[in-house]
Amino acid sequence: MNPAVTNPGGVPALTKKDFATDQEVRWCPGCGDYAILNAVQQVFPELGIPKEKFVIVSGIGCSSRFPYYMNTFGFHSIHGRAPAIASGVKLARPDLSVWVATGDGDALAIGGNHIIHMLRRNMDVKVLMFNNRIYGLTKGQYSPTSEQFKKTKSTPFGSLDRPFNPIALALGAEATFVARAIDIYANHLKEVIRAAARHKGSAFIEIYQNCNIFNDHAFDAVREKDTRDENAVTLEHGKPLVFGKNRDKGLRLNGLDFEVVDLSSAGGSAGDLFVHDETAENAGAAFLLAHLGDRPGAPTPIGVFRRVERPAFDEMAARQIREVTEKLGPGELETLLNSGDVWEVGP
Amino acid sequence: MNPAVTNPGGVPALTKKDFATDQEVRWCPGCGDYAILNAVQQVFPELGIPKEKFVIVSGIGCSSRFPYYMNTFGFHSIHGRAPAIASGVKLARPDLSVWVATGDGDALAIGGNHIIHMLRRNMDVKVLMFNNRIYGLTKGQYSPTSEQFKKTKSTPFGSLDRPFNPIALALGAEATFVARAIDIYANHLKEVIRAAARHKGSAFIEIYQNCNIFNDHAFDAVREKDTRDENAVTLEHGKPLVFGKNRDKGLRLNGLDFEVVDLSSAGGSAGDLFVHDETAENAGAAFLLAHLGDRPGAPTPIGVFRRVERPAFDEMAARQIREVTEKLGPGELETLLNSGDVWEVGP
Amino acid sequence: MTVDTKSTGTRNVQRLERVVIRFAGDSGDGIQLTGSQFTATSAVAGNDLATLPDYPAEIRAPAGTLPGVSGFQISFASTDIYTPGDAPDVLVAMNPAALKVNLPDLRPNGVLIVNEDAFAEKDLDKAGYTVNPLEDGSLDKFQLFKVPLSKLTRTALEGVGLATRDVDRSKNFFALGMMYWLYNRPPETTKRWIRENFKNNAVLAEANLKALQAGYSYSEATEIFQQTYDVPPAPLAPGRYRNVSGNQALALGFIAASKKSGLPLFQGSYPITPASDILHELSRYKNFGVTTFQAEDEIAAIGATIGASFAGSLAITTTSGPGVALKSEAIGLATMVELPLVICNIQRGGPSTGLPTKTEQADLFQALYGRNSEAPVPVLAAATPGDCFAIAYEAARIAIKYMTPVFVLTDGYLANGSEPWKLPGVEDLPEIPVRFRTDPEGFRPYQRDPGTLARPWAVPGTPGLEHRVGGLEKQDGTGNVSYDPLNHELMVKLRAEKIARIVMEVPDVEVFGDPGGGDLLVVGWGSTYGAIHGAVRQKRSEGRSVSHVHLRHLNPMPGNLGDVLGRFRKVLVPEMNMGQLSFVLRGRYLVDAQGLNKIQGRPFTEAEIAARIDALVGGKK
Amino acid sequence: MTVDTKSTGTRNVQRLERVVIRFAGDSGDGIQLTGSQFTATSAVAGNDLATLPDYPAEIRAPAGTLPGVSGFQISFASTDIYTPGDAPDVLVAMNPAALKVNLPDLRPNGVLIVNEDAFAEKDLDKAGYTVNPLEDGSLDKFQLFKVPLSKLTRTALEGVGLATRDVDRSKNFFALGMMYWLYNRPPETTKRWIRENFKNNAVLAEANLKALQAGYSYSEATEIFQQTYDVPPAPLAPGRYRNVSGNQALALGFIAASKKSGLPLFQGSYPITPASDILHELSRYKNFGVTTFQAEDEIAAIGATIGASFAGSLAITTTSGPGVALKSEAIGLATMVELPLVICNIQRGGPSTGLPTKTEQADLFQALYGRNSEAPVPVLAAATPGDCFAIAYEAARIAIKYMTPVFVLTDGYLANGSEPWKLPGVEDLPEIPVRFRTDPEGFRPYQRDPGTLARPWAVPGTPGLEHRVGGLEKQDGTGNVSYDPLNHELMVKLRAEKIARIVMEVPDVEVFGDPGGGDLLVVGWGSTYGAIHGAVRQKRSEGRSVSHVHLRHLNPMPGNLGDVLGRFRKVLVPEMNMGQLSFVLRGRYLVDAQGLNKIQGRPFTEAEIAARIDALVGGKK
Ligand SMILES: Cc1ncc(C[n+]2csc(CCOP(=O)(O)OP(=O)(O)O)c2C)c(N)n1
Ligand SMILES: Cc1ncc(C[n+]2csc(CCOP(=O)(O)OP(=O)(O)O)c2C)c(N)n1
Ligand code: SF4
Ligand code: SF4
Ligand SMILES: [Mg+2]
Ligand SMILES: [Mg+2]
Repeated sequence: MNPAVTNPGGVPALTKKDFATDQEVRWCPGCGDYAILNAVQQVFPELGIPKEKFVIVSGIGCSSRFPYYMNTFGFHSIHGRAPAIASGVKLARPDLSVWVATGDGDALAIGGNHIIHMLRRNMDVKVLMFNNRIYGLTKGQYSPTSEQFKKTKSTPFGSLDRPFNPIALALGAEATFVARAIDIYANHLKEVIRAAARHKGSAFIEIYQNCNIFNDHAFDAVREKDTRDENAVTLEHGKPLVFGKNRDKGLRLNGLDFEVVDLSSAGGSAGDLFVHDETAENAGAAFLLAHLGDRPGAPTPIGVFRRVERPAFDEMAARQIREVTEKLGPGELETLLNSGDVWEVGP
Repeated sequence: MNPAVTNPGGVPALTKKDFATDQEVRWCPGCGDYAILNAVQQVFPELGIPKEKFVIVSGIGCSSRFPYYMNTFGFHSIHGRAPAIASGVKLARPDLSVWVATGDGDALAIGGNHIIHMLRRNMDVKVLMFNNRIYGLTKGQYSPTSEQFKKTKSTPFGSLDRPFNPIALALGAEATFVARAIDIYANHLKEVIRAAARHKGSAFIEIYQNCNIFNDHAFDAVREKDTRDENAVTLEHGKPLVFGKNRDKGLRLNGLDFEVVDLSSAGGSAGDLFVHDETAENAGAAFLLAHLGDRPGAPTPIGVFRRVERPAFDEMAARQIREVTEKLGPGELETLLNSGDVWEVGP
Repeated sequence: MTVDTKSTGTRNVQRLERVVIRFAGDSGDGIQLTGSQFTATSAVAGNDLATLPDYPAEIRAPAGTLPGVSGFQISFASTDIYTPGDAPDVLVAMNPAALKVNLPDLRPNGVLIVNEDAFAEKDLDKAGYTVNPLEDGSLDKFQLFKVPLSKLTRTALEGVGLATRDVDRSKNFFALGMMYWLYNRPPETTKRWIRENFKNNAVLAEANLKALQAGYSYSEATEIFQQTYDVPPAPLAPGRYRNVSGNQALALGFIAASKKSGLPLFQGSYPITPASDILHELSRYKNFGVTTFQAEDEIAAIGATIGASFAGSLAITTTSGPGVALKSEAIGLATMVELPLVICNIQRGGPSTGLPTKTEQADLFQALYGRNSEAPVPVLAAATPGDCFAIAYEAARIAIKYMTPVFVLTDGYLANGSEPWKLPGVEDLPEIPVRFRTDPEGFRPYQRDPGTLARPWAVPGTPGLEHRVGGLEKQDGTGNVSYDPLNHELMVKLRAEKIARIVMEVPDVEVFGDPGGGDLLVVGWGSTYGAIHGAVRQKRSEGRSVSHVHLRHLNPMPGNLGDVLGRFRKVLVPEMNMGQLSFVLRGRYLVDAQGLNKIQGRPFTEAEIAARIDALVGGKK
Repeated sequence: MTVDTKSTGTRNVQRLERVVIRFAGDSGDGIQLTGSQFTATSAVAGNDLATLPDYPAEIRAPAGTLPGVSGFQISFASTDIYTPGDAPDVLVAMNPAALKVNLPDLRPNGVLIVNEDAFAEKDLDKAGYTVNPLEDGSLDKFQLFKVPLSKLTRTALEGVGLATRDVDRSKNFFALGMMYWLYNRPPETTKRWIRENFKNNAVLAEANLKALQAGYSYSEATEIFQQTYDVPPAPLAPGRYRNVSGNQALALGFIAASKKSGLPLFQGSYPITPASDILHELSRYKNFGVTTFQAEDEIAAIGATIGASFAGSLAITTTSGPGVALKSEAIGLATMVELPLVICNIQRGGPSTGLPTKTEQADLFQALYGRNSEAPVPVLAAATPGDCFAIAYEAARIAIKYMTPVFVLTDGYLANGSEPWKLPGVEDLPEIPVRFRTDPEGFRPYQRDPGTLARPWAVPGTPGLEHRVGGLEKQDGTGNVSYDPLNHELMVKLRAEKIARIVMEVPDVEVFGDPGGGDLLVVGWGSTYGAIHGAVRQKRSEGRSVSHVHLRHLNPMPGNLGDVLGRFRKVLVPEMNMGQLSFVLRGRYLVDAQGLNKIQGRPFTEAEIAARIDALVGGKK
């Protein structure tokens, strides 16, 4: 059961402060992680879930210190394995609200396999992936999301790996909820987190997060006030894709390619713009949008790319146990031990 | 360098027999693996690559016994790790033709992460993934490609996992060459293998392979003579998508959805059929095609979904070494040891 | 030991104390089935017994070849027995390859039954015979019975309505019928099994029933065997019995622990030979509230297990050596977060992929030391298939009581082998009290129980107990991250001390033989129990001063072990490895333990151990 | 040991034998940089030296807090020294937190230099001081120098054109300038470094140069120190020297092995503290033909390494304990396929994530035993930062000669610590002959060299040598898959024997002290070398019968070790773990080795070891 759904009321009203711990927050001053922490601490009290029902699991990395600062049950585990541990928690206790806090290295380098398997299973766990396109904690090596040819500690002559597109990867893994947000745009980030919490099943949120020590300015185009409106487009369910400081640009499909339409010019009409549908059965549009930002001139989408309903793994697992129990009757140890060919040896 | 390209001639003509080993082939009689072995043994001699330049790396599984039966250099490694080992071989010796033989479990369960990373890097390694939708060697547990609710040894009441779509996953991982073939359709399979060999960079081929012991009939719809023409559509570069026993059905795009057109009926016209372009920059069409088979009534595509040129990782790595060496001069050990603040202690 | 198996020339029933039979054939021949049916029947007949299945790594190696040979050995007796026997008294060989592979083990004058229909030239070829061994006199020293099994089965099944290929599949039941007749065993248990198992396929059921009966009748009618045998029931301790394999018993042990503790059972696993059957077994018991999770790999399997443990389940993960290697990092995490879970290693031949279907006990070092840094974990090992139940149960109990991961070691031989198992009374099983922390007052995640040093189990969902755990060093008491040097040393020592205190749960070793000491003490662990015990009994009966101690707890070891070792002039440690326990005993107790090491993927025979005992304390010359 | 550091009241230069300085401040204060500059200058001045950096696990813990404190200790001397020193003679504390963390270590009457500008109330608060320690008399037992470092630096940098925040960053150079004056060191080396390092930022270069000079001039002008010190050059063996850290030396060792063997170097790695710097270092040397591959995880890293080895590279993988745990399965594979590679474990505090930036040597068991089944691997351990070069080189040589994976153990202390290192002559390095098999005639993949038992290295691309390797058991000679029981035993023993023969490469241990035996032998391995050696020298100078043996080869161990151990009445094994080497010595040699175990994430001091020596063989009362 989704605790957000089954515990709608009766819970004492919580506030942001309830979710803060007594541990000093130990990220670098200026790190984008602070903003994310802030957003989560603001959203959690709204969800109508008792505090003790939250579990936050993380791996290793700057981002993975997240649980220490959230006054919920928390597990700062080992590098890359948070989705596996979270899956165990959720399977054992489907009534809990289980979250994973992870980084681009933790989730997509060492932990890539666990993430994609959790997503395809649709385990009801929410993933907050702090993407700073760098390994922060180990002091600045390139990550699987770093741009190609990046000079880092481990690649003084430039990296050679082509990066993952985390949204495309999640879609390729059949994820049912895929979204992107930006650390410092609190309202949008909170909206996305809320939507993930409401979603029944796996939710994957990529959060662009600035690491001002090892990869400063990585997201300036979409993160700085003066450039972001031109470079980012916010996906809104049921609405046409419009962006630009003056909301004067739109996106239209031409065959399988998106193209930018100048709404202010004569030829541009809002009528033929692409209308975003988070819930489309067909993940094709989401996949196309995922790659939109790769193309020069095209904006980077933020928001919910895909949100479709599928039975959650943990729910099905619990149901299977119920159904088999109903069918066969509750297991009796005595009977079980005595099953098969049993014989008696007399005294 | 791609050996297929750099060794165009001067190689003594090889035959299928040259690629057979003295080891008894130990798959179950009737196993689809035999057909794949046969196809590969037929294609390899054609490639103009000296026999000793082939390396086949595998993991563990029935499929992974493949190297034992190929008279090339071979490495039957550990479960899931073939892509990593193959990457090391290729990086160390870019002149070799490096192949991975793997199964759906080996490649997508334990080995999922290595596969997707190798694909995004575009390491020039070719992957033959024998997809029998089951764990064969361990005697019949469901795999990450098994259909949901499957009853197997480990899921007597039905599995709960939603399967991966291997083609979609590879596309989501930014693969540059993605294809699908069927074990027993030798000519098509060989064509696809040839195309993979010619491709410079990672190639991922999903091969539907019948495991007649633990998952017989899994692919009957597209594998049996009498049903396949209706259920499979062959992707041909630059050609419209047509299928059916009488080639009387076609596929047309309607927005982002494919729909089947009855070419024999009045309304059906071959003119507006979708024309397949393997080399489209935009992977959107390939992604849509990957999910085509999920929909009732729509055929399962086989052939090359995507084939785009990107620099191969191994090539770039070799070039980087060359370029840095040109720039800094070949490293001298004596100079290196003596670099930094060096001082002399007199006798 | 068999009393006398020689043919006397007249048909009669001879009473034997012990018989060893080996069925062998192609992996497609249903040998494992035949063997387990004979086992079930012998069990019901009240014999003590032990079995050893032996099958190839390939699913189906090419029919008729040597690598494709599958075997099943059973020893059954009217006395206590400890092993499936050394040399078989009877060999049933379904084809030339099976004959070739197994003949060297058959004892002189043993009974040899072959399917002569399978000795055509091409069959001989595949097995590498240049001349037909049935005809060249090379089998003269055995009691050879050439039976046209295929032909007889076909005749018997005429009209059943099966294709020849399918008819031929029933010939194992024909052979089984013959063996039942030979050993005066009623075929009823097997008939019941056939009816139950083929209930959805009436034709196959009928075919197999007919073949079984035909084999039985054929033996009676033709009087092919001039003598039949009877092995009376063994004087087993009174009680209810069933036959279990080690993997079954292990699964049952965990279900029992789950029931007794009141905790739901969670299994995170990834298939691997020879551990997969535990997953197969447990996945059938959903109505016991069991959650089985087939993960994407071994790391995810233990990851989910740790998560389930954190969330309050009785959580276990099952695998074999290569899987344990992958789990090592996570096991370290489990020692740091001090959560209860059980890691089962069904050992197999190594290193690396090694001999996946063969047995070995070479992962003791890995269990004890196979992690980074100081991460001690209790290690238990089962001695017999039935003992797997008790070990699983005990491991779960210790894990919960001490809040620690626990290792259980068994091996391929125990996992697939079986023995009659006296059913424990559910009420006799030790209690497994679980005390989840619920009181927020004064709660500190690493506050330890003064007796066990266990920290509290405070599961998510409990109001007021919100806390964080993780792999960084923890501050004593609070569990907060701490880089304090002295705290680190304290915590390393506390974790070690907690495991050391588990010695309180470990019974002192009991010496079989001379508790006061003597010439030689044979120390074993794991599946060597039967072979060592048999050999030591035999040598004692010959008057040797030799005793046996068998360890079920490898860490911590029994408190009196050092003392006991000191009482013997020599210490011998037979192991299916290069001397791992032996090294540990040397290191811990500075005792000059000697190893008897067999690394052949198959268990010791009693004779091998007996021979070494002779060499050490003088035997018959 | 310092001869005399007491202030005499008049300005003069006093000659000292040894000085220990610790720089401490916020992690943003450039402490590591300051320390390494002082180190470089002392090295060039010809001192022997040893360093110990100590930094927090967080990238930037909140400024001014205790967890954010970073430290760097250097000991430099005119004599041979072995450790960075026990108690510092001088402490430079940039803020209250640094003072609080480090003061307990400062020796009585030690020099204490503090930045008094950093002692405002909010700074004191963050460090948990309720009263200002600069004013409450609590520092009276030290020579306290309160310097307004921030203010002085700002004054000095007026007009350079930097924001205050950036100006403040230069205060470490001011402090460094003061220390250079105090120890009569020319600031030239550092000036050169600043110019080189900030060549793209003229403003910063000027600022730092000015700050350095200002600190120097300030000390001279104000005569704040009534005395300066001179530590003359140490009588190092003649030759060319440079200062290296362990990680640098390790990287150089592999490059040297690559050059000498003629094999391209391949490194497969995944970043992890404290091993990442090896990857950073090697990735700079592409013009040496080095391929560095940052893999997606540790398993892929060793996978690629095995692949590169198969393809004929000198292949290495570098990591720390948790990474080794993940590699264990693949290491087993490497032992089975018998390919040469080197696995470096830069050990850190554990278990699990443990204390990632702290040192420990608790992965010896893991290196020796941390795999499934019998998969023996040679294990080498470096004793000092400079020794990492020789160990890396030797590991590569053995790997190639014996066709085997080889473990190299160092630790965080060696990795980040540094010492003057005498440059080896390139021509003096032992040859590393490589004989790839090229002749197809009679080629068998597992045909062994009769001397070393190495199998041939037949790399892909060689015509006629096509063959298959893998993790299943191999047939002796042919390398074909074999399930034959006796072949398995043979192969297990051959693999073990091959590793055992590496003893031919291992020099006999040399006893420092009394080779003929005595009261006490202290046996060490790894980074404890300096502390043990210093303590043993000291105790010998006091007349104790104590000797030292240091193991660089942990498997196989030197051939004469058993003999040597037997010559001493007691054996003491100091280790930064719970007694791992100690246990191995007990198990192998049945010697009653005692442990001195420190598990605090930091190295032994000489005093700690000396104290235990006293306890065992009677010391000064
Ligand atoms: C098994 C293992 N390998 C490597 C490491 C070292 N390590 C810690 S965090 C990290 C990467 C962190 O990157 P990311 O997940 O992007 O987190 P960030 O610090 O950038 O938030 C690495 C490589 C480790 N702790 N454990
Ligand atoms: C580390 C490890 N875990 C598990 C196994 C057991 N195992 C061997 S093959 C296999 C799955 C094989 O499935 P697949 O890759 O689909 O190959 P198939 O046999 O179907 O061709 C498993 C789980 C192993 N050998 N090693
Ligand atoms: S290193 Fe980067 S990601 Fe890590 S805390 Fe500092 S700013 Fe944040
Ligand atoms: S089990 Fe299946 S996949 Fe394996 S060899 Fe047999 S038929 Fe082929
Ligand atoms: Mg990151
Ligand atoms: Mg498969």
